[in-house]
Amino acid sequence: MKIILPYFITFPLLAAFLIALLSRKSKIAGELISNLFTFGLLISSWDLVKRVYLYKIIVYKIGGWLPPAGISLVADGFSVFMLLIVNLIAFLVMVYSIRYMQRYTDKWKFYSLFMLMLTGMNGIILSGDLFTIYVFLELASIAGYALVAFGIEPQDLEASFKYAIMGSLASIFILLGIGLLYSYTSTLNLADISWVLAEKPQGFLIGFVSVLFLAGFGLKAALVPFHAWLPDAHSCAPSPVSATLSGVFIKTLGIYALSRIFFNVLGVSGKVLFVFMILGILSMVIGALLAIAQNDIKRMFAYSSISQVGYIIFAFGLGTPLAILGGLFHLFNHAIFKPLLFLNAGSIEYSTGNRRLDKLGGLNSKLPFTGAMSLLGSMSISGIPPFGGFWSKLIIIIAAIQSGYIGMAAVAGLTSILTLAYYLKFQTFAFLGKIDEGCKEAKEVPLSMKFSMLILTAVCVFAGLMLLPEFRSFLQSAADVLVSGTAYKEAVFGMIQ
Amino acid sequence: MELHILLLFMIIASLVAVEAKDLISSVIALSAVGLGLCLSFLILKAPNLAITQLVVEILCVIILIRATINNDLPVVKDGRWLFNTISTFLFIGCFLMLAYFALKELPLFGNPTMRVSSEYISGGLKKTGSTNLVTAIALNFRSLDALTEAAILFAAIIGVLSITRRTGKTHEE
Amino acid sequence: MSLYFLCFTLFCVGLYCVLRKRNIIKIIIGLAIIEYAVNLFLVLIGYRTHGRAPIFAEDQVISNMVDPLPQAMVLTTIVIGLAVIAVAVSLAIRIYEKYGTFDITKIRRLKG
Amino acid sequence: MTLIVKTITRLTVGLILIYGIYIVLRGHISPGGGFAGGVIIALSFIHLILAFGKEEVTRKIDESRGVFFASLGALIFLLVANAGFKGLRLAEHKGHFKVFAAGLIPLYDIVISVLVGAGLYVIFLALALLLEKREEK
Repeated sequence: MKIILPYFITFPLLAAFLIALLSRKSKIAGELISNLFTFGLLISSWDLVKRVYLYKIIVYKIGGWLPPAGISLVADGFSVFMLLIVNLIAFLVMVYSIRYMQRYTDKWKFYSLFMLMLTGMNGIILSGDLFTIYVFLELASIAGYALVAFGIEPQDLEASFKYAIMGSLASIFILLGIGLLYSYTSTLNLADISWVLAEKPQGFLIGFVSVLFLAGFGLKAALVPFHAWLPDAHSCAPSPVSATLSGVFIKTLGIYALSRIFFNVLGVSGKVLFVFMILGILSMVIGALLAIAQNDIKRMFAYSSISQVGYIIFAFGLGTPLAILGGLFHLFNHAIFKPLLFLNAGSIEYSTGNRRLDKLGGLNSKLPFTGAMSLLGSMSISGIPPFGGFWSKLIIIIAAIQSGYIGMAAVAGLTSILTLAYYLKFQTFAFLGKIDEGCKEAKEVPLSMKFSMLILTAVCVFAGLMLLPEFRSFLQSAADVLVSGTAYKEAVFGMIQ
Repeated sequence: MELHILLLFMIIASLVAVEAKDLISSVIALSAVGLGLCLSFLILKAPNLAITQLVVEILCVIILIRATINNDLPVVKDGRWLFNTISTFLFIGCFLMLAYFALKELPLFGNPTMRVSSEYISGGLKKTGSTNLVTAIALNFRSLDALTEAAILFAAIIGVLSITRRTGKTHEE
Repeated sequence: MSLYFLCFTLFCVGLYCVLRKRNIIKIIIGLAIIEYAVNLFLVLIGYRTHGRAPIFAEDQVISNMVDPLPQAMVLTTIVIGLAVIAVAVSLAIRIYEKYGTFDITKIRRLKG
Repeated sequence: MTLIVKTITRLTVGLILIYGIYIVLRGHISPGGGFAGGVIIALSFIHLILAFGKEEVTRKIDESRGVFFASLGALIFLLVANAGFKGLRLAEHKGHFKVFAAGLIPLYDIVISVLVGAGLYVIFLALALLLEKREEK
């Protein structure tokens, strides 16, 4: 029963090494292996969701060593929630890249790096050890730096360099925090750290470590004072990579790691929650304001990511069970519609060779399928009623009002209107109106690219159903982990003994 | 005491590396910092790390010198130079002050708590058979870290290869 | 305590270099200095006064070893530092090839 | 490079290589291990490139063969590690100070050294090729 946990790490690694090994022999090894393995991972993560539903929490001891000495992998409601999203997006993106990546040289390097990045994300999600989280974080980041520069245009290199410097700085802050925490508690296991901290007084040191973690993971999640790298990196990367980076990468490296450490290990105090809330509001508003002025489609989506991540962090900062549920639901929704929109942008670029709004127009006649998909995606992200995006934003706003932050709830509502405004701008300039001279020869995209967009749109349209009592347990069990706070340690140790 | 002298030497060498006017000197000053680090690992009873640090240092310096040879270093100052420098110093000052108060709460230097590590020391040889405890921990107790470390190196190899490709796309738009 | 503080000072020298220098290679050098400082810090917190290296010897019982766990961690972080520097240097060389300069203020095609 | 450099390189390169292998094989007994030894092995090849120029060396081991060795090393490492995760034990309790002791650790060290040696050689080769291309312009 526990045996499938390490496969989420070793399988993508195996795929990455095999692709590199077979690259000299076969031309299609990259596409074939990566699609097969990501599909297998998707199936097994669905299987894991069902198992965790039965057993609540699953712990795997690597090498059979008991946790404080050895490393343990932990799968609880929150982990499998993230794991399913990450592997779903990875599979769909891989299907999309079969045709999209044909314009690039040396595709096997792309597939190999992508699988390494996936390993990093899966590892962060499953790891129950602080230092292992750091190592997987570096794996994902280094693969990410190389993937952003995959097109090796001058802008790509510049964006990648900026990202590499900022990202390494963030990792080093995290490592420094881990060092301080290790010296204080003399253990690295998350649950064990939580035990030791419960017995020791919470002094100034924990505050300093919190600041370091907040800066490090905040940089990875692109919260507003630390957001400068995101628009460049996410707009310059090839579209499948942007979809992964924006859809799941910043959430795994930033939000998941941040909330796991703060909620389950260090324990949240009122001060930390207040900082979360302020960072969330700032990201929300500034991201949306900057997005309106953009002319490049992918840059607009990248700023929009900052704004939507702000919603999630704001909801976590409210700290009530309802708010956390809303935040996780918004995380789910954003992980679905942002990859969808980036894949749409990729399709537009694939057909017209252009992604500047002033050079596009009237694409609805040439790309009817992409147009319809992006319309649904834009409606969901800007909170039009029947879609998932509306419900998650509504829950967050209701939770804010319940907690007495009426002003902030109003700001969140107004930001949603701003979001509507810039997605209207995107729709009008790209798909409606008179057809531009440059897009006369545009053709509809191939079937494999349509397939990914279709699946994402379907999930996006029916996401609202997740709130129904029958399907709610998936979301609820993830929220319960965060709400239960430092009871995480009892759950993990109860499972070990 | 010798550690204090070594650390002061490293700080001075790193200041030289930061402020040197041409790149070759600053790379060489960096290698001096690395050598100081290697010596302090030896004094701190970490011979494993001293060897690794020494060879990695050699490789880094070779790569950096190959990269910087025949290249110029422009010294530019713009209008906001003073403002930026002052704000950076303020930030670093705040950071150091906070760090000073935080470091006071750590166990004193030379007295680690060793809650988990005592387990490795008492049972490590019997359980893993490795005389070198650092290797035992890195490759047996925490072998997932070693696997990820290998994956990171692999990612760096593929990453460098993909960045150094001649052309990125097969045909130009 | 004073050693910890000196180590943090080294960290800050590197931080200053990354934040304030314009030359790409200098920024990479700053990153390397920061890596060194953090590695040293990790080993410092594991040091035990009059401790022995964590390697057993034949016909001797050694009980006062220094903490081996931070050393195992640093073994990993040294590799990570090397990987980051290799990727950053290759990016820097490519940027020099495309833009003809190492000056970060002149490398500005991305705006807005 | 000059004749002096080439002659001395010829004499020392073998010694460096053997020292690297020594460090790899004694990783569980004395300081050292797969990573440090692998870097030394890579450095011995880099030494050859620096002295003789890349044409001489890349005739024997070119970039794609380096990638092949690196991925082979990584793949075997993954398989060994997977066995280790499941708790495979190989006579850890006997012969503590011998080369072939300590269960899987010597095996780990050897495959890591293949990965690191081949990988760092490839990284250096890629960067050196890039620089030479630039100097030609």
